Amino acid sequence: MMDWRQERTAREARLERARRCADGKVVPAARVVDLLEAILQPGDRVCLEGDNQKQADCLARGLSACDPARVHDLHMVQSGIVLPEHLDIFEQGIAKRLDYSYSGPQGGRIARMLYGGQIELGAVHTYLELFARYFIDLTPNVALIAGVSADRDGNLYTGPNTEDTPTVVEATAFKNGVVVAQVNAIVDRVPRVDIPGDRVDFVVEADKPFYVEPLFTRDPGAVTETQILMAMMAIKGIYAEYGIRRLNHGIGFGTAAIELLLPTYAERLGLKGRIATHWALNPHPSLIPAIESGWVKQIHCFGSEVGMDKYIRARPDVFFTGSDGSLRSNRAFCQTAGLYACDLFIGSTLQIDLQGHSSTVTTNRVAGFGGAPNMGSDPHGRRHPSDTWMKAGQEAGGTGDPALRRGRKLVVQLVETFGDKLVPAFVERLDALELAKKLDLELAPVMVYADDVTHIVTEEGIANLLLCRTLDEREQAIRGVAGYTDVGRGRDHAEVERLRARGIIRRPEDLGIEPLDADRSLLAARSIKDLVHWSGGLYEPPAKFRNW
Amino acid sequence: METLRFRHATTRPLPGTRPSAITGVVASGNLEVLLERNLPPDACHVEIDTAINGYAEVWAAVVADFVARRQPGGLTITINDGGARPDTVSLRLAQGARLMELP
Amino acid sequence: MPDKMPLDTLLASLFPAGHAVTVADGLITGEGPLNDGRLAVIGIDGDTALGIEGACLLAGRVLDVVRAGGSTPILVLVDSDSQRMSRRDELLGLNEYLAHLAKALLLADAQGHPTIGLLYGHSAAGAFIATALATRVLAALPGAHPSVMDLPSVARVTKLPLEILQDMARTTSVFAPGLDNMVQTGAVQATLDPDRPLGPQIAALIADSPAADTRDALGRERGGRPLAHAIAARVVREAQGA
Amino acid sequence: MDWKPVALSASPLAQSWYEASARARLAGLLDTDTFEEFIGPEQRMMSPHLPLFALPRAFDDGMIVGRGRLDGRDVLAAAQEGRFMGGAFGEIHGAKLVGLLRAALAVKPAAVLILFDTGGVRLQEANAGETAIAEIMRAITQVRAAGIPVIGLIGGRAGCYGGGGLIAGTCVRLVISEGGRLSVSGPEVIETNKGAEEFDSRDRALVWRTMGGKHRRLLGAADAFADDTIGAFRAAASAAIPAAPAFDLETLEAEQARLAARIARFGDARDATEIWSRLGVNDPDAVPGLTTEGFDALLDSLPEGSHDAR
Repeated sequence: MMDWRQERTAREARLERARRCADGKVVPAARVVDLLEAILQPGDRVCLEGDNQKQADCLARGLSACDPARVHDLHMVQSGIVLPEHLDIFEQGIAKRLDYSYSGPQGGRIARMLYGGQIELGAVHTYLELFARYFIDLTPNVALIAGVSADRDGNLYTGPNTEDTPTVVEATAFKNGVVVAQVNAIVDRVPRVDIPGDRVDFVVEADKPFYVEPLFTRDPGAVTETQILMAMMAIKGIYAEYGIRRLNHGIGFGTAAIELLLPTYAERLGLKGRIATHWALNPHPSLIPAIESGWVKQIHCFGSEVGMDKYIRARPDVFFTGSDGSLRSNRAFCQTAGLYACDLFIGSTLQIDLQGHSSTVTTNRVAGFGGAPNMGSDPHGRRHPSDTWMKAGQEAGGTGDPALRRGRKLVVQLVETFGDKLVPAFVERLDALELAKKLDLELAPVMVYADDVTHIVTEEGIANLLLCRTLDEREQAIRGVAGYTDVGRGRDHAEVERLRARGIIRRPEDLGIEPLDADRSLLAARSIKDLVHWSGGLYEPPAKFRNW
Repeated sequence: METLRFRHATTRPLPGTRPSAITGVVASGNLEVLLERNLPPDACHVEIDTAINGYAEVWAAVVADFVARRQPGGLTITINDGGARPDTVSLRLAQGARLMELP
Repeated sequence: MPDKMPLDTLLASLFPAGHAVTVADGLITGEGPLNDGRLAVIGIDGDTALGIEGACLLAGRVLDVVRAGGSTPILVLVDSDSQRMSRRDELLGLNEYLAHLAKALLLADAQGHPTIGLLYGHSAAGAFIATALATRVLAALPGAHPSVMDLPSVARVTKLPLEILQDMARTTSVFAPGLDNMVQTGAVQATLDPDRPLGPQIAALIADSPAADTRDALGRERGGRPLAHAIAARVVREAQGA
Repeated sequence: MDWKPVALSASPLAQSWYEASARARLAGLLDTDTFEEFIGPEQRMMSPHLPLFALPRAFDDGMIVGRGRLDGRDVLAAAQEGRFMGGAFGEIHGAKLVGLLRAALAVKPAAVLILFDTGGVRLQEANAGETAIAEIMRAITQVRAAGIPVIGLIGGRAGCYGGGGLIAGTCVRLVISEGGRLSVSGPEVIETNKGAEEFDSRDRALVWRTMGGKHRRLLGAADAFADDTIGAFRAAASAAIPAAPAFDLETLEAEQARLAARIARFGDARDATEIWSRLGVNDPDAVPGLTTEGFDALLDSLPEGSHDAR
């Protein structure tokens, strides 16, 4: 006789063990370790919610305080490796195997631990990819999540940083898993229900509010003339050229410069309403001047940003907000939106090779991927046309009946030819390959593959890779914008001039841009305080960005 | 510290009559460029004091491109460099040439 | 390095017939006889840091002398730390207090009260500028050790190894701490003889002191500041259209 | 594609003072094309000391001095470049300002303007820098005694620290912007010497509340508050020239009274907001967020006006 309810029975046993720590669903912070030791079994797949921003830090501290004799060999399946505790548990023997997406803040340590064999690595994913596997072969047994508040029935209010929570809960709660939420407060009535209570088994009132990192705040004071020049080229040579309305931006200073040039430079070019109207984007403070100037129709967000809550509440026509007035973000939906409904992704990178593969990996850090590879890839499942998509598809060539040709998503790499300390961004061979060898990875961690990249923008010019017809042309197009790096100086000058004549390489002067006009006075805001003034005082930057 | 000197021939003098100009600031990642109109119209000399050793080839390429593009005949260009990236150097040289061309 | 002369010994040598100089909280105030007249004394003793209260009090004493008229010289005795480094002092505007003390001394000198600094111990940074360096003529006793910053701190800021800095300090006076180096830059005009009575030496300094600021000229002569005097003179010439 | 013509060059007067170079500040501050530099960069009077430390030199040693006109009045002006060696005083840097002040006694300009942007003494030339600061302060009092106002402008990246703060305190009038900082010991220096409990130098709000332009203006440590534009500094500097108080016993006795009263009144205050509150500011916590217009209105509403006691 088959037992079709083994998982369900196991879940009930876990809940039964855990109930002694709880008053109904509510667990005091002091009993977190007891709770986790009661729920967890060796070898469990566990999602310890570590998002891009929001961190279930109280539960993370609890997990790392568990007795490794009772809780061990866990398989962690979570998007972010952000807090020290996320790695401590591997050193302690509590966790053993890891599948994840992003490890920016812990990039150095995770590389050392991978190298030292302390972590058994499944794979480094993109966000959507990991979320997808939650529903196929990496379904969590236990989810440890974070929210702002909950009622005694477990109805959960995530606040503006909803992020990954609905996806994690969906996969866990509906497949016999146990969901534990930490909240900043237990309340009689939550402002809105982001996660219905019947999906949440236990609620822990955390000892302190969960930690959120202001990841998307770029101080306009640090935007350089070179970044402004590149932003001018991107606006004139790509946004205007292709009429890009639907887009996603990376988080670097280059894209911040574009955002800050919309109400000034782009406005003077007469582009308002013709570009940059619909966004998949975190609420970047540097977009405030463009929003206030009427450029932006709407923005869907992966997560929120520290200090933007009041501003977002006051702009419901632009942002997705709940009945309570605050932002509703959702990483999985926004990633999907960025993948399928945006015509352009533009972001920075650290290294580009001669084919156009790009990577943010250095030999000593494993930063993971996050969402950029989803944004920065051409979705083969796309079927709806747009002028931008069709034009790019046309440039990419192809034969046969035009009605059978695909369009192309524009994937733009914005990169200064030299980084800090005169480190060249263009290389013959990616450091990612060294890292893969060193860590014995099957796949080198490539952020954007060469066949997805359509344009490279440097201070020397724009290379349109869609128009390249041979691998050699492609290499010379890349060398032709690689400036004075070894790669750039290794160019075939005659070939580069031929590519320029064909519009494959475009210099600032070809675009009617005088590099000497690239001046900080073009920025709609030159400081964080300017952003506050643009927002009418609604934007409240965190202390590290204030001098007042 | 390293001192580099380059001598180039140009096909024409840089337009304008200003005797000298200065642009930029000596700081980390930045440089100052002093331009003086004191050579025969078909010559351009460039002298660089740089804080970072070992980039002579890059400097040679940057200076050669600038001379080819702007034809700064008649100029002595003296640079104090605080470790600027090549694109910053190009930008300052272009800024300097434009200042010298102002009426 | 010779030991620094204790304040009591110094005052005894300066005023063999007795004096009315007292020290409270490290601040020196009072006066004593000099030649046929009086010598007003202010200063800092015991490696004390100069904060807002101290600067305010000393400045008040200097202005008292000016208000009283006449030509009583003012002696500024200095064995101080740097300015007092605290949040409170800066909150309340330490820069104004130190500048005010310096201005009071400069006003006094301009109004006929010759000011003489006598460095007999340590001094540094803002405290040094506001006191000893704000006088018409600055003398020192052997054992004095002024410094802008000690070498370990210089090493930290310049990121140069301490041993290299110590080597450089032996040949280059322009950055290294110590009395000899401040003499060479011209900041300290004279070194007094501790074995002879100080009164006549101070009186001689007053008699010989130049009305103009000759410190940069001294720096050139002594080699500690090879260019300052010529640069300043050149600016003056160019400003006059030469 | 048919591009609209784009006029990109912003007016020099609209440029940020904080971001502008020393040369750009001078060019915009003075009447157009009136600035004439003394010992210009082509004379290459560079530090003889920095090469010992393998440090790059600047043609002007970070100090630009010369003459020009401000609203038609002849002035002498000096500007520090805060990005070169933190605007610090070295031998040549300092000597140029000493010379300018001595020149003022000879050419009798309507004012001497000092555009501060300095961390204090250049450690590599510490003794020369320290002595130059003393010479500058002495020369300023002589220029002031001759009836020529010496006016300081503070709003640069490096702030006005160390000996620069003492020189500023010697000027007859000070103009400061919100970004300007005026102090002797810098936050890092205090933290290094006394610990982060005494001063957390990374707490930017604390730094500006303690040393920044608004606090200095409210305290009377600066006389005018300017927006962070070259145009605003120009207007404030021009307005400061007439009616500057003399350098005499009366002025210094007034300053003595002013500074003594400050200790009596605020000596026990823990934070700038306490001082502002005692000054009659209703909502001290809102002060840092105020726009220039809001701050000007606040200044107008306070019982204490400006003073002639510096």
